[in-house]
Amino acid sequence: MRDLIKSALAITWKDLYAEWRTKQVFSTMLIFSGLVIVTFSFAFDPTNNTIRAVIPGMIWVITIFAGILGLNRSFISEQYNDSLHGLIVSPIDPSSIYFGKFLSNFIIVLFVQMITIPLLFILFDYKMNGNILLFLLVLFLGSAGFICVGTFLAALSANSRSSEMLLPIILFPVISPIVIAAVQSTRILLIDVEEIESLFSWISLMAGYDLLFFVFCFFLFEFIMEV
Amino acid sequence: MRDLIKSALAITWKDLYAEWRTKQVFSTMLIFSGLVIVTFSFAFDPTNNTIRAVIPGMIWVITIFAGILGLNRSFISEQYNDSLHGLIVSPIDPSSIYFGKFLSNFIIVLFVQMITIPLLFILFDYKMNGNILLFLLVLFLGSAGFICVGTFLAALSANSRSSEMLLPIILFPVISPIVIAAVQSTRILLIDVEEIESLFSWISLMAGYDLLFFVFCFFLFEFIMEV
Amino acid sequence: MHRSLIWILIILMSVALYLVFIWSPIEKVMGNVQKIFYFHVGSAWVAFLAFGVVFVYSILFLMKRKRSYDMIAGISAEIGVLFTAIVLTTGPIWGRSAWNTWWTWEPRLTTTFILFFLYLAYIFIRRMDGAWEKKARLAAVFGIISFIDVPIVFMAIRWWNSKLHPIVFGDAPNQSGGGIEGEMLVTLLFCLGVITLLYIVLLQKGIYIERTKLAVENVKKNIQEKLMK
Amino acid sequence: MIKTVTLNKTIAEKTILNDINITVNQGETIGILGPNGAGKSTILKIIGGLMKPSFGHVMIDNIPVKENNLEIKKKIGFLAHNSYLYEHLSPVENLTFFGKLYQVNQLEYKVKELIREVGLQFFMNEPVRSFSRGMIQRLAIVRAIVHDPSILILDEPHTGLDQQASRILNELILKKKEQKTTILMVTHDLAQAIETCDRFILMKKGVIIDDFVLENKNVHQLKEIYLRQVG
Amino acid sequence: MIKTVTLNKTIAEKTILNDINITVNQGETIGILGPNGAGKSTILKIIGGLMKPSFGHVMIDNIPVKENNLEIKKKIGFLAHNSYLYEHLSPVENLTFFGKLYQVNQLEYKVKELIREVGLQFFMNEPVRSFSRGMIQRLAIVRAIVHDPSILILDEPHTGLDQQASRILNELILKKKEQKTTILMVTHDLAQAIETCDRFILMKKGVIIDDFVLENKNVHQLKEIYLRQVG
Ligand code: HEM
Ligand SMILES: Nc1ncnc2c1ncn2[C@@H]1O[C@H](COP(=O)(O)OP(=O)(O)OP(=O)(O)O)[C@@H](O)[C@H]1O
Ligand SMILES: Nc1ncnc2c1ncn2[C@@H]1O[C@H](COP(=O)(O)OP(=O)(O)OP(=O)(O)O)[C@@H](O)[C@H]1O
Ligand SMILES: [Mg+2]
Ligand SMILES: [Mg+2]
Repeated sequence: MRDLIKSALAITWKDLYAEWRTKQVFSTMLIFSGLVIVTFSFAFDPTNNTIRAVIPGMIWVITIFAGILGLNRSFISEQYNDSLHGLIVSPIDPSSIYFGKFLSNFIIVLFVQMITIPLLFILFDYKMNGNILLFLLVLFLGSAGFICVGTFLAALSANSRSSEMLLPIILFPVISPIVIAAVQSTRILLIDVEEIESLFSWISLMAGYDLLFFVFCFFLFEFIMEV
Repeated sequence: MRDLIKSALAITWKDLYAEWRTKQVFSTMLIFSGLVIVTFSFAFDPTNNTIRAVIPGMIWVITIFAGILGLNRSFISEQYNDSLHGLIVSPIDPSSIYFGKFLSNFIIVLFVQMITIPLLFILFDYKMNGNILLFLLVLFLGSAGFICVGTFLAALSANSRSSEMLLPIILFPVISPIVIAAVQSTRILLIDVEEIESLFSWISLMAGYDLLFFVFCFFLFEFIMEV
Repeated sequence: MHRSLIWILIILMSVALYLVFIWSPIEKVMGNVQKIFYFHVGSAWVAFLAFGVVFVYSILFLMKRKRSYDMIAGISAEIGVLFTAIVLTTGPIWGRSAWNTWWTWEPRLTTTFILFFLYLAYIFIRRMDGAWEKKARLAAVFGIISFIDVPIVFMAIRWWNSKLHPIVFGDAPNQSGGGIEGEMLVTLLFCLGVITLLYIVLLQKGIYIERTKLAVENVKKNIQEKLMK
Repeated sequence: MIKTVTLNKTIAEKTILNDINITVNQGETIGILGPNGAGKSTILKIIGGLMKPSFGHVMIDNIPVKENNLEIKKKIGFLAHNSYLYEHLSPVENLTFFGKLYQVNQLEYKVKELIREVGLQFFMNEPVRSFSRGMIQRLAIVRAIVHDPSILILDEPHTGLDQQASRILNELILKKKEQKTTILMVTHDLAQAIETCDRFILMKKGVIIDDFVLENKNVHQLKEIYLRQVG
Repeated sequence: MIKTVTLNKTIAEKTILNDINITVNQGETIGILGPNGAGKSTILKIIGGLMKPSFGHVMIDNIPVKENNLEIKKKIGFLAHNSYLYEHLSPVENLTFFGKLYQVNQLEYKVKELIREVGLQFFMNEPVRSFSRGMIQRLAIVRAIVHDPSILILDEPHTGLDQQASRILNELILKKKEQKTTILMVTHDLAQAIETCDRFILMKKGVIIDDFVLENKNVHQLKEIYLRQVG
């Protein structure tokens, strides 16, 4: 177990170090989020009054679309020179690859959210007045679930030649429960505060999803890395 | 000029033939569109009455997001074994690469639209009653502009190691005029038929954009293919 | 030359600040917030200018392939993005008091936002991996294409009949142009001059830094090559 | 000790390996020879743990390699056709990363030493992206041996190496051989093969057609045997 | 005829080529030798039109290759480190596609003939994706010659080829030589180089250090010269 964490951290460290030097994934995700916001704003006429209602949806649509870019990269970068094979032949538990990649992706996504969400609030002129701690919890749980499944499926799709195309189509259906739960709890927190009592069931749904999928992915990962 | 078209068609043929055998890009784009529709229907509560208002936006959001998958693939597939270099050293005009790729991408996108748009209408229970020919014209002009710029920028971003990340962030801002124009004209045709007189200025904007960018891209492409 | 420019700039800037905050009249409706107007408009103009420079030098680069052209284009784009960012922050600050909202999706604002992203994308292309010739060439191509948005931003309020964003210069479709007092106009023009000068100084500084970086790189490689022999 | 027991491999209904039985004793240096498409790389991949046989199994040190056995993986050093290197990282960073995964001691010192050994000391901190083919191959070789494996699997290791680097590689193999490392090498270059290997396995169309020891280092004799058998 | 005039190349402030002047007459077969990272591939890329020199220029048939000259490109056949093949297409489809770009006559017949020549006839309609390294290299070679170029640029063409394929390749080169094709070949395998080349260019650290003709086909002499000059 200690070895597992050690090699996981070595992988996380390698990824974050490369990212720190170039800041490529991070800045791309950031700009992409901005662009998705703009694109949506002209696709869906935001001067409309009902616009506040779409903010919870936007938060998660942005996270997912920008997140997919990062998830893709995370394993595509292991494809040049077949370096993923280098990880496979090395004496580490396959799950540590999963855990390492999960951590680096999760950290990057959290950083991106720290910037995009305030920006979204400003651009759509929304004043936060719900419970901020709960809101952070929801973000944390939702993103964790998304990245947990996302990392797993990114590894799966990395086996295909056209992985950057495959990932979104296998990812969307699987994450739909967590997306629904995340959007609903965000909606309750940001807009329909009166429904607060149903919030907890959504949150526990998310926590359950996270736990379930993390354990699942952690143990099933071995089969993905098998050759 | 005849040689240019001949080699362009050889490239289009190769791409469409590979696509015909695997149907990979086509089916991925299709499924992805379906998933985007579903995701949006969670995020934006489709039981809402105002939902008809988002249909024009949806048509174009789907086209763009699915289109990006295809555009990316179109040049990433030339990166394995450096086969793009094979095209560069061969005695063909660089613009014929552009033209060939433009054609194959455009054809695929039109096919995808032929399925997704009726599907969208069915799922959102919308009955088309505008002028169908004009609608097709708008689709044609909008997609042509999008693919015209998209093919060009996909070739540009293919120079980068992480092209699948670079493409969306350089593409979105450049295509924003055509997206706005396309969404607006679609909206007028499908929903606000009373504003029909302003339709023609949007359509001529699109035609102008298409023409301008096609000529620009066609002649600037040589600089992109330079080594 | 550079030094003296900086001094001139500092002096002119203080004059400009004096003109803005003390000499020029306070606007009746909006009050003191309106002072931001001078910076807002100034930055916008300089951003346009900077992108114009990118455009021109991109074309020049594609024709002549001189590294200095590419350098100027790159630095100018960075300065342009900086000033666009200023427009995008001063605008909302002003908008907060004028329109009682930070942001609305109005043509001028939207197109400016897109302009910002366009040149961010330009900078991204420059930061791609690979040899500078390649990056310079691709960036130049993109610099030419993306300039198309600049006239669109400028014309946005004129074409789309905006109700919110005011027009001062030129003919407006419904408002008459020139709703500005003489003293304000003088201050504005002066500010424009000063900010343009600021742009020139920044550009020079940027080129200087870039050159130094190159020189350092050169020395490093030379030492390495000597070691290998 | 490596032993393959009736290895068979079929991909997409095509037989690639057919009843491969090899026994390699510790400290042996074996050259696997054969025409293109014979299945040489496939055998190495199976032994290295990069591919599963369709039938049969591999025993390493008398343990059947079935599950993902970390102890055995640690013993193997694998150099494949691809380099497994990260292009945006420098040689030092690459080796340090792989060294960490293999839990190598005194990593920092060792990495520098290895890089020096293959003559890349002046490129130590440059990203691998800009390397020439031979430079990448040099680095790929040290990547495979960073953890002092007791079994070394080399797939055409001389590819792209210049004279000097080939010599370095041969010396390295001989040094490893003295340390009782088991070495399996695929190559098409008979002259290089004879320099280091004592025993040769000839393959053709997925089957082993010969397996002989040749200690006299006579390349002509090897060539003759090869041509006679493979034609 | 190929002539390079004070070719210089710097990438990222690093000098890779330094004043390269080579004159190659029509029908000559030249081997370019030198250690890893000497800049051999870079020269070939510049002549082949895959890279621009930072300074200096290349003349082919007395025309300076500046613009994108289709006539000259048609004359050149270029085999680089990578195969340029499309993985999801079969050999026939790959060659047909490139043949179309080069406007080859009687394409269908020719493609089959070439594939047969390098012994891939049984894999004619399988996607290249599943090929072994040597099979890919065989196909890459015929890709480069599908249009009967009068200038042939080969970067380590023997890589991964087995004995038989190397022989086929050498014969092919000799045949082309008889047809007065100009051939430039980079290789590290002196034995193969001597089989086909008459003139050798030695490079080191981006400069040419020797340029000599050796007609006696004596590999030991070549090796001696190489080692003396390059060390
Ligand atoms: C919120 C974001 C805003 C953005 C992105 C923005 C953007 C711009 C840009 C790009 C220009 C220069 C173009 C030109 O001169 O034609 C400009 C000019 C100007 N802006 Fe803004 N603006 C914003 C908010 C505001 C607000 C709130 C006001 C005042 C109510 C304002 C008043 C002006 C005026 C008076 C000019 C000079 C206009 C002219 O004659 O064209 N802007 N703005
Ligand atoms: N994924 C695959 N699908 C189908 N066939 C495959 C696949 N991988 C390998 N093959 C086939 O298996 C055979 C053996 O391949 P292998 O790579 O082991 O050859 P090799 O002996 O290493 O040849 P070389 O000397 O050219 O490297 C080849 O005929 C190849 O076509
Ligand atoms: N894109 C690049 N950026 C920086 N340096 C580069 C780049 N490409 C090549 N080089 C450097 O140029 C030098 C020559 O490279 P080249 O590929 O021409 O060598 P080579 O003689 O073909 O070597 P080999 O025998 O190993 O193939 C090397 O030192 C390499 O590091
Ligand atoms: Mg092999
Ligand atoms: Mg080389």
